Amino acid sequence: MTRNEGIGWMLAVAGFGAMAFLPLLEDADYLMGLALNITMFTVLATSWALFSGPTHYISLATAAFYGVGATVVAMGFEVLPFPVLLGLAGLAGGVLAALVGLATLRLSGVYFVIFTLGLAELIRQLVSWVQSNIVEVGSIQVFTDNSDNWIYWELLALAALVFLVGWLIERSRLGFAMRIIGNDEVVASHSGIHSAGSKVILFVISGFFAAAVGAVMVTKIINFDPDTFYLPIISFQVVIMALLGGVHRLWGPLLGVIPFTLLWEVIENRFQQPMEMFGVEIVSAGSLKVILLGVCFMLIVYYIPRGVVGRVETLARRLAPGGGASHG
Amino acid sequence: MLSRMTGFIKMSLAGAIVFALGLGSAGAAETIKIGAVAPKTGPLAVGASITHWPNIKLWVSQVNGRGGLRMKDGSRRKIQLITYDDQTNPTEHIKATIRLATLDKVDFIVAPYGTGFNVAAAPHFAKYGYPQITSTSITDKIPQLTKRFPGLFFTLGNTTAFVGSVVEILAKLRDQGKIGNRVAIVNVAADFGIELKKASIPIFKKAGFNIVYNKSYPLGTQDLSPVMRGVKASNPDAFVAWSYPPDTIGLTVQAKIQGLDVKAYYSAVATAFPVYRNKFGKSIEGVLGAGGLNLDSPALQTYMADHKRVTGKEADFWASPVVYATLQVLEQAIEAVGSTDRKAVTAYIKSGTFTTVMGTWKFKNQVIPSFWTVGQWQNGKFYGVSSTGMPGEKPVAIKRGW
Amino acid sequence: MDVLITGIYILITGSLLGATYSLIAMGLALQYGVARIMNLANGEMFIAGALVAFWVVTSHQLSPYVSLVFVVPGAFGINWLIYRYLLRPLVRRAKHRGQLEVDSILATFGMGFILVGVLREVFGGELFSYSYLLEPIKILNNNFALNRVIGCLVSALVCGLLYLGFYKTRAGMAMRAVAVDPAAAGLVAIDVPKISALSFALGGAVTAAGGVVISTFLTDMDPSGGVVFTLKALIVVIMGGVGDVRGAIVASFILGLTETLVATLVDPGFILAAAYFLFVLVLLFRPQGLFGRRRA
Amino acid sequence: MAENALLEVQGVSKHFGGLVAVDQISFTLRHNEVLGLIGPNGSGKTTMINLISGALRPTMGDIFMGDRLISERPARFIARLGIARTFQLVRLLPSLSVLENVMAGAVFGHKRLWGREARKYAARLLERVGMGHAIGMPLLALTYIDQKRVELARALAADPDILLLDEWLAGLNATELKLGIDLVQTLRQEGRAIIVVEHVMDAIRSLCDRCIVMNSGAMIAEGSPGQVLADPAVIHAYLGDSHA
Repeated sequence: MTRNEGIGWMLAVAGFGAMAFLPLLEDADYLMGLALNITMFTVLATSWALFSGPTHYISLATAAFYGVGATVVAMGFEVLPFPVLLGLAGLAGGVLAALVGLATLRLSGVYFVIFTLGLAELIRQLVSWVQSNIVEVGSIQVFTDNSDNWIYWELLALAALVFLVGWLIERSRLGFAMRIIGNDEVVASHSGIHSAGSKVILFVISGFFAAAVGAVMVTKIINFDPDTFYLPIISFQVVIMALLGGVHRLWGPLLGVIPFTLLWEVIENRFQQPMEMFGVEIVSAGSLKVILLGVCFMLIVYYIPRGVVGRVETLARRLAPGGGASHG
Repeated sequence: MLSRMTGFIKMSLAGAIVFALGLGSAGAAETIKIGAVAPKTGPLAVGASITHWPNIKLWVSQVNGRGGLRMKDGSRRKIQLITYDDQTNPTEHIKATIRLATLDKVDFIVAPYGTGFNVAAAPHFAKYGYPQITSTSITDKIPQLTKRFPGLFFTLGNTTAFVGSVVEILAKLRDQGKIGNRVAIVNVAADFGIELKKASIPIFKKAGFNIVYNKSYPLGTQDLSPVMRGVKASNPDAFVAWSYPPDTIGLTVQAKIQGLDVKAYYSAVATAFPVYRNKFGKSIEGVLGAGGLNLDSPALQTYMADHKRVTGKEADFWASPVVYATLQVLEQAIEAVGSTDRKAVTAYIKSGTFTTVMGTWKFKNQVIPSFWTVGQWQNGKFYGVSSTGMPGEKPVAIKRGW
Repeated sequence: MDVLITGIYILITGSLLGATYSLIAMGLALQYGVARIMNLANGEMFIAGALVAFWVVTSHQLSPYVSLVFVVPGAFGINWLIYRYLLRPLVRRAKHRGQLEVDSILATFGMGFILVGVLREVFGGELFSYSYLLEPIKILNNNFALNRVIGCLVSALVCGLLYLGFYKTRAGMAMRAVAVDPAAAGLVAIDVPKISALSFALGGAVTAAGGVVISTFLTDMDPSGGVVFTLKALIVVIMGGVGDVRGAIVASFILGLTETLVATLVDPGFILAAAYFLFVLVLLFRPQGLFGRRRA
Repeated sequence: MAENALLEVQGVSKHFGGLVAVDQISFTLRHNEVLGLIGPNGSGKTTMINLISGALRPTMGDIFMGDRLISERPARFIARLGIARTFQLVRLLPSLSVLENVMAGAVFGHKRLWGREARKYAARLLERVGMGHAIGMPLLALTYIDQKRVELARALAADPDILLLDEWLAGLNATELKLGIDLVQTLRQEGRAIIVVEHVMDAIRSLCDRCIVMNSGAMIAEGSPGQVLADPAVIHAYLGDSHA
């Protein structure tokens, strides 16, 4: 373990420790809500980047995985204990990812984007069809013993797990293979790497985590109904947060999740009440948030293609005499 | 020592965030803060913009026009309204509710729009002790929900009663020999549509109807022509659609195009919307739909006029006045208690009697037992034709073509 | 007899739908096939056209088709500006096609979101629906909506004009050359940046015109509902073969017919599933598209 | 003839649309042999290498490694069986270090080492190709020749039975060429079979046991370097081309 890694571990343990402590504070519900949101998106964005960082494929499937995870829990919470369901949900997300990956990951990135763009909507319609015609249940009320604090801790544990998995992948053959694929796919295949297979494995991992998050969140939201769980906006948020932070470092997405979540909070608070101008109501928070989402996408493309992390690294390199590359 | 430490940490964290976000607006001391979270964007925004938001606006402007809510000491406190857009996203909805309770520290919160969001918000209303007087929420799970959440109230009815009334009307028409025995059912594959369909099939069967068509379509289907063609091919005597706003309109479009000639045509949510009439004009004469009102009631007529004047929009002929009535309940309970003591207000709602635009309301096990179930377009107005004990039911007319 | 009538119904309804899809897909085919921009804001441009038509009908009581008079040049101008000032820099800096694809996907995605926000602000969150020629017309023992039939004819007209333009004019030939190989086109004195800008702008104009057409029979034009149309357009363009106008038209009809077939004979709940099924078939067996050449 | 064959190419053709890049080529590669693949530019040599390494699939014909049919298999499979290659235009992995570039071959190829073992092995191979000093250097600081050496080290790291060198000696100066030829010789002495695509006649003469001459996709001669280089058809092919 290098010195940098040691510092990284200490920071991570301290960070998670502090976060885990939060629910014990009294009257900290608002902070908790914010922390919950940040934790949730940290898991989603980090697991997204595990796949998209090295492969450069833009996955818009997060909402589909998230929804599948929630669906599994909603369908089974009366029969099976929650931990089992959590595993099943992750498994279901992984299987879905494997199917999608096998169909599309051999081909160029555009096909993959298009395929995942409508995936959440496709599955929403199929789940709705099953609900309407087979099980004949509209919305399901998922009442479990999962308390708010536990939900938060579960997400935090998932976040810890996603970082651990990411760290292990970086040090594994798979991580090494992904770096080679990212550089030159022809060389990769001539070195004996199964590049489509490696991509599918990573996609499965990201699908697993997104589904697990959905599984936890449905116990918080309680009312399960496909129309409010297969929400494409979740996919878009995740993409933007991950890219904003930077996907070539494990901790990059975190640097996107925190500012973005806080920025949305500011908009929520500042622009929620309709403002009148010339007697017409203008800019509600909802529209403003959508516009912000769009502006961030463009900002990333035009100004910060390597995210906040990229900026930080460039700055660090400029400041450090000698200008050696800093490998974290 | 530890608790002082945690207290310090908490204070500084909260302080930092409040500072960073520019929160903690200092409201005038003499107001009552009321929060509301509902969709302004997303799939449910259309319904909320017709049924939910205008009524909140109307109520707040009327109460403040009167000088505010009267307190025990005789003073009047105006309402400061704080609204959030949940974007039809339950995660955002919960976040906003918590923000209202903990940061904005509102005195009361208006119940959300839609059944699902009411369920999602219920634990959080309960946690902070807010009464939740729902208006746009229909479910058969009322007994379980009210038992679990003692501050949760229902006013718009339950699924079985809704479905029961429709079957009853059709059975009556059949028994009078006005329509035949063949009924075609479609439903939108979304929570409410599915629940209504599920409840309706056994009741239709029990009433001796022959279900000749029974299919669902996904929410957001743009072209319903294959559906309506299938319906027409099944040659029904009555048509029932457990539908939502956009598809209620889409189905009518196709019924006109395909020339679906049934003497009883029913569609659920949005049939009572003024926009439905505006789009189709006279041809919807005789269409049955969810809701309906006693339009002869003077209180309701005043409400309708005020709604138009203040919000610039027509109220819908079903849930709009119910939303308004729940706000009247809140208003009267606060004034009766004379303070913002949420426990006392909740207790008062449970036992008190309220004068609302929907008539006199008294909750029975947290539920208003009398409500409209079916309405019908007659002479450009949507009258109630069936209810659970509401006054002023009109007789059902036969639909004659489009 | 019933089977025959149903068959005719599926054929005509599918064709009506296909004609609509072909307009959106033609727009995207021009933008992606020629200008090399994978435009994910395509659906939003489409909805924008539909909402302008809605506004023209409801506030001025004019025919929706009147709005074409300013929707088409307006969309052309806006898209030209977008290409010139936002997308051209991306084309110029891209080292290879893959990078341009990722960049243009993200950038146009961002533009799509901005457009959604602006449309919501301008039009509000209400139900957008107006009635235009809502009358049945009887063709071969089946009823169809007159507004759809008219819409189909207008679509066919636009597609026909585009087809002629593409295959019979100098500019059209230049576009086809750029579609096949921008580098080689540049060598034979074709102004590739200009032709690309023209194609992108024209694509945007066609898409917005498609929005106007579909507004005449769409039940609800939700400002955030564009993504469904983007998806359909993408599937059609991929299925037809990138940069091939004929392929886009043929694929539109295949999609329209398949969807109608499934909705009529199987279940309306599987319309999107059917579209996806077609998409998967193309991906697995003919990724270069029906008319496309396999890229080495 | 086939008993001793390590690699057997049987009637292989490759068409690109109407263009026939490789036209019904058959030959064998024996154990411990250096086979020269020569011919004018555009004669299909690199395509032939691509067909063997699995970068392309033949339109017709079969390629066997031992008794195994490999022409239908993907490149990664062939790599793992023990065929490694270099590229005509060097392909290195720019964001990886010199050592990691070499490790790529060791980790995923025929040998499948990992961790410290792979690192040590890669370092030894770098020493072997004379690049021991460059382990810590950034890749972009290397000269073209050094990059070629790193690439060879990567191919060797897989410990292949068959090595495909696509103009690996091109562009070397006289001293470097001498070192390069010696290096290839020692590789053969280790028991590897090698196919070299070359233009450098000195190298062909001193290295190759046998040569195959291709022109316009077809094989026009086969034999010892001395034989084929004296063949009138071969001379015509080269001169004809150079005069064109």
